[in-house]
Parts: sequence; structure tokens; C-alpha cells
Amino acid sequence: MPLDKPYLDVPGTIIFDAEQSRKGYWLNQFCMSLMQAANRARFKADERAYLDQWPMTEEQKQAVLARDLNWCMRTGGNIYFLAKIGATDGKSFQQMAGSMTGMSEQEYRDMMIKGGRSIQGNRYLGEDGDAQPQRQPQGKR
Amino acid sequence: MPLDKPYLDVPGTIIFDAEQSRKGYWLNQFCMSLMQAANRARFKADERAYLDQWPMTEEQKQAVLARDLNWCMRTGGNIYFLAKIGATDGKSFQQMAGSMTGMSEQEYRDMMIKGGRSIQGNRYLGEDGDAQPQRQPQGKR
Amino acid sequence: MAKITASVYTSHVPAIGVAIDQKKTQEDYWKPVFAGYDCSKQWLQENPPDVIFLVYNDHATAFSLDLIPTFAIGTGAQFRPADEGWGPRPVPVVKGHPELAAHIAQSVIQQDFDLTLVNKMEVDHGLTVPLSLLCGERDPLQGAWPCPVIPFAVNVVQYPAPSGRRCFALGQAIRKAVESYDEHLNVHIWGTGGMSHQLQGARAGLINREWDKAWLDQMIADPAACAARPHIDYVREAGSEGIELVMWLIARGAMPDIVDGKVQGPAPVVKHRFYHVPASNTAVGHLILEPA
Amino acid sequence: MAKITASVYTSHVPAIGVAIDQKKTQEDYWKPVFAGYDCSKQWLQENPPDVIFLVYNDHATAFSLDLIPTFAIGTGAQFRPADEGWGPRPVPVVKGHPELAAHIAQSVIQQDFDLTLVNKMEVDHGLTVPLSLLCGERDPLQGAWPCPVIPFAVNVVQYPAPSGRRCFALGQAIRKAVESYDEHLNVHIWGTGGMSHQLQGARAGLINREWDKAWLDQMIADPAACAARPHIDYVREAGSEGIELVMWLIARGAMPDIVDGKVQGPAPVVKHRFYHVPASNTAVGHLILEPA
Ligand SMILES: [Fe+3]
Ligand SMILES: [Fe+3]
Repeated sequence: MPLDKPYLDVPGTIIFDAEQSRKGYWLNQFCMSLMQAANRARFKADERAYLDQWPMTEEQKQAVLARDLNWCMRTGGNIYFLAKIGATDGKSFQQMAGSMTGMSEQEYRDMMIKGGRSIQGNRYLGEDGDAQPQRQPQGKR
Repeated sequence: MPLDKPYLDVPGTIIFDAEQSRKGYWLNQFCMSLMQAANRARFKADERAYLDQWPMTEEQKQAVLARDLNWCMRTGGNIYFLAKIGATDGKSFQQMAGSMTGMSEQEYRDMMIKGGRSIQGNRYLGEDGDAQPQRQPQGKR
Repeated sequence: MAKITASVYTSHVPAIGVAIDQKKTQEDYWKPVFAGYDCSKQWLQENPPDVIFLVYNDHATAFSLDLIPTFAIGTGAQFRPADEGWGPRPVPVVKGHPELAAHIAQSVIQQDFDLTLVNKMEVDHGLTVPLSLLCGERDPLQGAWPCPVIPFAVNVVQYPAPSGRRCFALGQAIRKAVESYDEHLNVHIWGTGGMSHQLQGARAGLINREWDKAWLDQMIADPAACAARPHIDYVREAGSEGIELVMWLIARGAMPDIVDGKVQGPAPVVKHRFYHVPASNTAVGHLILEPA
Repeated sequence: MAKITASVYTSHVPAIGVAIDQKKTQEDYWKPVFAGYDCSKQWLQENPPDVIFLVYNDHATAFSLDLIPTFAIGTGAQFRPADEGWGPRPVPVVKGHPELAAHIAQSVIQQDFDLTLVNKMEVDHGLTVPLSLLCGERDPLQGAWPCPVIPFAVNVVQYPAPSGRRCFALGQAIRKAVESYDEHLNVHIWGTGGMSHQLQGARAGLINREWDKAWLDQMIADPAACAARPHIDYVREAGSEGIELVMWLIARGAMPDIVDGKVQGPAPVVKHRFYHVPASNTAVGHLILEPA
């Protein structure tokens, strides 16, 4: 894709563009299916069997089973779709977002109450903010 | 609807705008259902019973049962939707279009072979072309 | 003739809906958020609209990857609250205004905006949370929203969203459309989403208070310059989901000080301005503007 | 870099598809219609595109009244021929070009066209009849269309369709998008539908030969003026379904003589021009233009 992608040098951030969308098509469509209570029940009853009904890659299935949202995103997932998995698990958006940082739930919540993550050092890849690759995972654990 | 509707003075012509679309919503959605062979079979087996599953007006149902496409259009039908009824009946687009003129199939076909209906007198309501209200229905029958 | 008499701007954080639905609005964490909307509720009661034109984005709810409209206008008679995975929110069905919606659609398409008309869709927290914030709790069955709502969904899920400039121009087209409607109607236009937030990856939780405040200042006073900002500014400075703010520019463009894309009248009156961090992952911004 | 090397224009009458599928092309009624495409088939073989960008309208097939996009671009990998009520046409599945389609979508949205992206849809006679006319019969299972096709659907079913001017501007945006694609690809753009026809009411069967010919002359030589014609001209002069002709202006706008909305280069070369009445209810028009 030769179009300009000025968003590739933002640390810790994957922009959901056409390329990601193509890659994640079935993963995201699987997520959409969890908007029906009956499907959520079927998924909970046997996650693997439910996933196997979708033409997702094995890696996408593993990422879902592991509830590793960063991994899901690398395989083309988008957070608004993936949120349906979290909802099925009874998780809040804050729990989901926090789970991608390596921080504990309490650490992430405290960071937000203190005003959220600072933009300092987190604008461009190569700076030294807490979202930069060299500082992952975050948190004390 | 206070928007300009410059198309209201064209004889023998209903433009499918938002107002018509609202009026014909369920009639047209019923027509869409005939794009599935199973639904066509159910409709053919008992037309009235099939129509009664849709929240159409009684007049719309009567218009469909009568296969009166002009009547269908007055109740909000659009020809591209109504064509699915014709298709279910095994009719061609030419048969459907011709059926709205009062001409016999042969008369309409002959008119088309001779170059179609003339625009003369058929641009504005009040002229004297063959599509004007005062000259309906057409055909020798 | 119909008229746009106010524009309202607010974040539409899903957790705010959860807090309302689970009666947590008086908890310490949530109190300051809802306090910021107390005078807005009062204002809405004193300035009741006949119709709300509500700009929001669908969060992978009504639109899957099968079909993604850039701009979708709800022309249907009603829109049910969607089940986003937690079950539908316990709020009333949203009644539309098919006649005005169809009128706006026709006018705006003829002004070269390529809308998608939607007669059937469910609406998610992007639309219902702002209604809850300004209208308060409403019983899902016995209750009702105070007036009809025309949902207007903007794609900000799959890149590229429409540009700020495009959204700003659209607001102007919507005002022209509303003002050409014969019936006397008092119309509010709401822009929702934002402000700074990021819901993904190692940068999740990003908040940029200074940027948000400067953006608000500029949007009020120099909206054409604000509309000229490229997407990457939002992503870099306000987080990947901060891009939702382009929707505020649709409402701002519909204010009567804007003529031919420029400020040509007195700035609108700021009836209320509120900013709070955090609500869940998000910086909450809220603004009420009335024509001068 | 990719390049638009030709534009093709043709009616897409459903009865033509039926005549092909039922092997009636050599009957007296149909012979002159298909004869008009003989040299086009030859031309296509001698000038094979890598991709066809095919502008057509959906005839209440993929899009019901639930959702009506003004402009929808097919970004999926394949598109099945639809069952329009007679059963699906026995023609091959249409393979898309997701990469180029997504590239064009992104570029054109950034040029302020508010597209709807569609990954899943079935295609009707509006798309498959032009392919059959220029590619000939193809076995639905063993056969294939000669190259990938990007479907581009324009709303002309529910009024208002996009204006001729909007369509003409869109064509220019599509050319810019194609020319910014890195891979070397030879792209044809096809505009389909029309010419004069009316399928409804007492005026059904209307044909306006003089108007059609004058319109073709003007579209070739003075496309900006042609694009300025209001919808009502088409309805009044070319029948209610004659409005489909606005789609031809998208293909015409993509020719390189058009810069900033005006003719600024030598007119394209007319490789072939054909006009015949009738095919079923319709005046068949067909044109092949190559950049000068
Ligand atoms: Fe949002
Ligand atoms: Fe057509």
C-alpha cells in the first residue's frame, strides 16, 4: 500500500486501516457475533469449538483464547470489535485497555485517576516515554 | 416536504423519493424477500398467507395480488423492487413495463421495435402525448 | 422554517452509561463527572428542542466490517438500543424524525455529501450516553426521550475517517438543509465523542489535558483553523481514539456564525463548559453553544 | 504507477443477460445488439486490463430500503452474482482487487468523497451484463472473468441520486487515486446504465434517440457542460430510468483530458461508438474512449 501512513511512528499504537482490516476481517467478524446472547453462551460453553466455526487463523484463535488483546491487535483486531470479547467476560473497557499495558488493574486505574498517561515522550517512536517499546511491559508486576 | 420537486409534472411517472420510499417501505421489503427461492416457493403456494406475514397495508396486498404494478407504485412500490414479483411469475422486464400501459404484450413489443414511445407530447403534464392521463389506458384492447 | 438553536458537545464514554444504569452516579469516582452535567440538564429543560440531530460514531455495533459508511443518516421511525455484549442498555427506544431526516438527507446529498440512508439500525452507547447525560434516567418502557432524535453516524473506526474540514463543511450543509424545512422546528445539533483517549496498546490511558483545552478554545473561536488540523495531530496528541473529535466539528459548522466556511458573524455564546479527567479511560469534555 | 488506460461505457439491460444465458444472441431481435459489441470484444482482447473499475447501480439487490449508500466501493475479495428473482445468472464469481480498492477508497475519502466500504455483497445485472457483453460467455464454474473487477455502486434507485457534477468530480478523484498506486497496473474504468428508458407507468417504453445522441456528443466533447445538467433533464427527456447515465460521467471524469473539472487536454479518441433501439425497454448505447 503506497499511501502515506504518517501514523506508523506513534509508539504503542496500531491504526486500524484497510490493511489491518483485511488481516483481521474474520477475527473482528467473530467478535461481532458475540453481540447476541445465544452466541455468547455458545462461546463460553466451548470457546475452542466456537472459534473453530470461523475461518480465522490459528494464531488469531490462540490470541483470543489467551485474552491477549495486544496479540489480537497484531493479527488485525480492532479494539471496538475486541471489546465484545471483554463484554462477554464481564470486563469493563478500563480493564480491557489496562490489560494491554502490563500494569495491574489497580496501577492502571490509579494512573487514570492521577490524570492519565502523560503525552511526554510518547508522541514519536524513539523518545523515552512510558509507552515506548523499550519500556514494555509497564507496571510493577 | 417543502423541498423542490421539479419532477411532479412529468406525465405517467412517479419518482421514487423519500416520501414514496416511506410509504412503500414494507411493500418493497416484501419484494426483496422474493430474491430467495424458498420464499418464492412459499409465496406461490399461498400468496395471501405469505403477504399476511408482512406489515403491509391491505391496499398494498390487494395491489400485489392483482399484479397491478401501477397500483403497487401508487402505494409506494418501486419498479426495481416490484420486478422481483414479476421474476417470481416468470415475467420479463418488458412484460412488466408493458403491463403498466394498458397495451397488449404484442402492442408494447411492436412499439419498442419501432423505436419506442415518442417523447413528443410526453414531457409535461397537459400536453397531448400518448402517456398523458387523458389517453389512458393505451392499447387497442 | 426550522432552525438550529443550539449545539451541544459531549464525550460519550460507555462507562458513563454503565454508571448511570447501575446507579453509581453518586459514588466518589463518578460524582464530579455527573456534576458537570447538572446545569446542562436544567438548560435542556428550559430550552427544549423539537428534534435533536445527534452526530456520533458507531463502535462496531450497527456496522461490521461487511459495510462501513462514512456518513450514515438514520431516516427510520425508531432505533433500538443495541446489545454491545453486555446486553442492551435499559433506556427507551429512540424515536426518529423520518420527515426531517429525509429532508436533510435530500438537501445534503444535493450539496454534494454522499450520505448513506439507513432505515434500520440499532444505536450504541455513542448515541445513548449523551442522551442519558443530558436527559437523565428514563425508564426503558414507561419512559421516553424528550423528543425525536435523528442519528447521524460517522465512520471513525476504520481509517480514514472523514477529515475535520469535511466534517466542518457538512455542518454548514446541514444547517442549510434544516433552514429550508417548512415546518417550524427548534433543532439542536449534538457532536459527541472524544476528548483525548486511547483504548489500545502500550499507550492506552493517554490523556492530553493541555491539548484538549487548546483544541476547545480553537474550536469555539477559530473553528476553520481547528477543522484544518490533519488526522495525525489527533492520533499523536490526543490518542488513537481522540480522532472522534472530528465529529464535534459537524455541530460547530452548523452554527450560524459560519458562512462559506469562515467565521463571518459573532462567535456563539458559551452557555456551559466542562472538562474532567478521568471517566474510565477518557477525558470528558462538554460544551453548550448558542448562536449569539 | 497504475494508470487508467481506457474508459468503456455501456447500457446494462437485464434482458441482454437473459439473451446471452439462454443462447438467443443469434436471434433476429438480438443479433444487431450483440453485433455492436463484436469489435469491443476484440478490442478488449487486444487491450487487456489488469483491473476493471466498474461503475454500476445496484437495482434493489444488494441494498434494500434498510440501507442505501450513495457511493459504495467493493473492497472484498469476491462478489457472487445475485439471485434477482430468476435465479443467479450462470456466470463466474467476480474476483475483486482488495488492495487497489482499499487504496482508491482511502485516497478518494481523503479527497472528500464520502464512500461506503463494502466487503460483502452480491452483484446484479448492472455489473455482470457489461462483463458478459465485452468478455463473452464464460462458464460459471470452469471459466473466469479476464481480470479482477472493483465494483462501484451508485444510488440511482431512491431520489436523489448524486448529481452529474458530483459524479464527474468523483471520476477525477478516482484517477488521482489510481495514479498514486505504486504497482504498475493497467486499469479500465467502465461507466454503465442508460441510455433513455422508462420502466414504469403510462410513459413506460419512452426512448429519445435525438436526446441520447446529443448527450453522447456532449459527454465526449464538452463533459463539464454535460455534467452540469440537472436530474430533471434526464427524467423528462430520457425517462425515469435514464438518470442512470450520471454514472457514465464518473468514467468520463477519469479521462486525463480533464484537469480541475475542465477540459485541458486533447479529447479522448473514440475507438468505438454504437447505438441501437431497442433492447427490451431500453436504448442501448456503447462507447470506448482511450486517452489521446
Ligand atoms: Fe466513542
Ligand atoms: Fe440499470
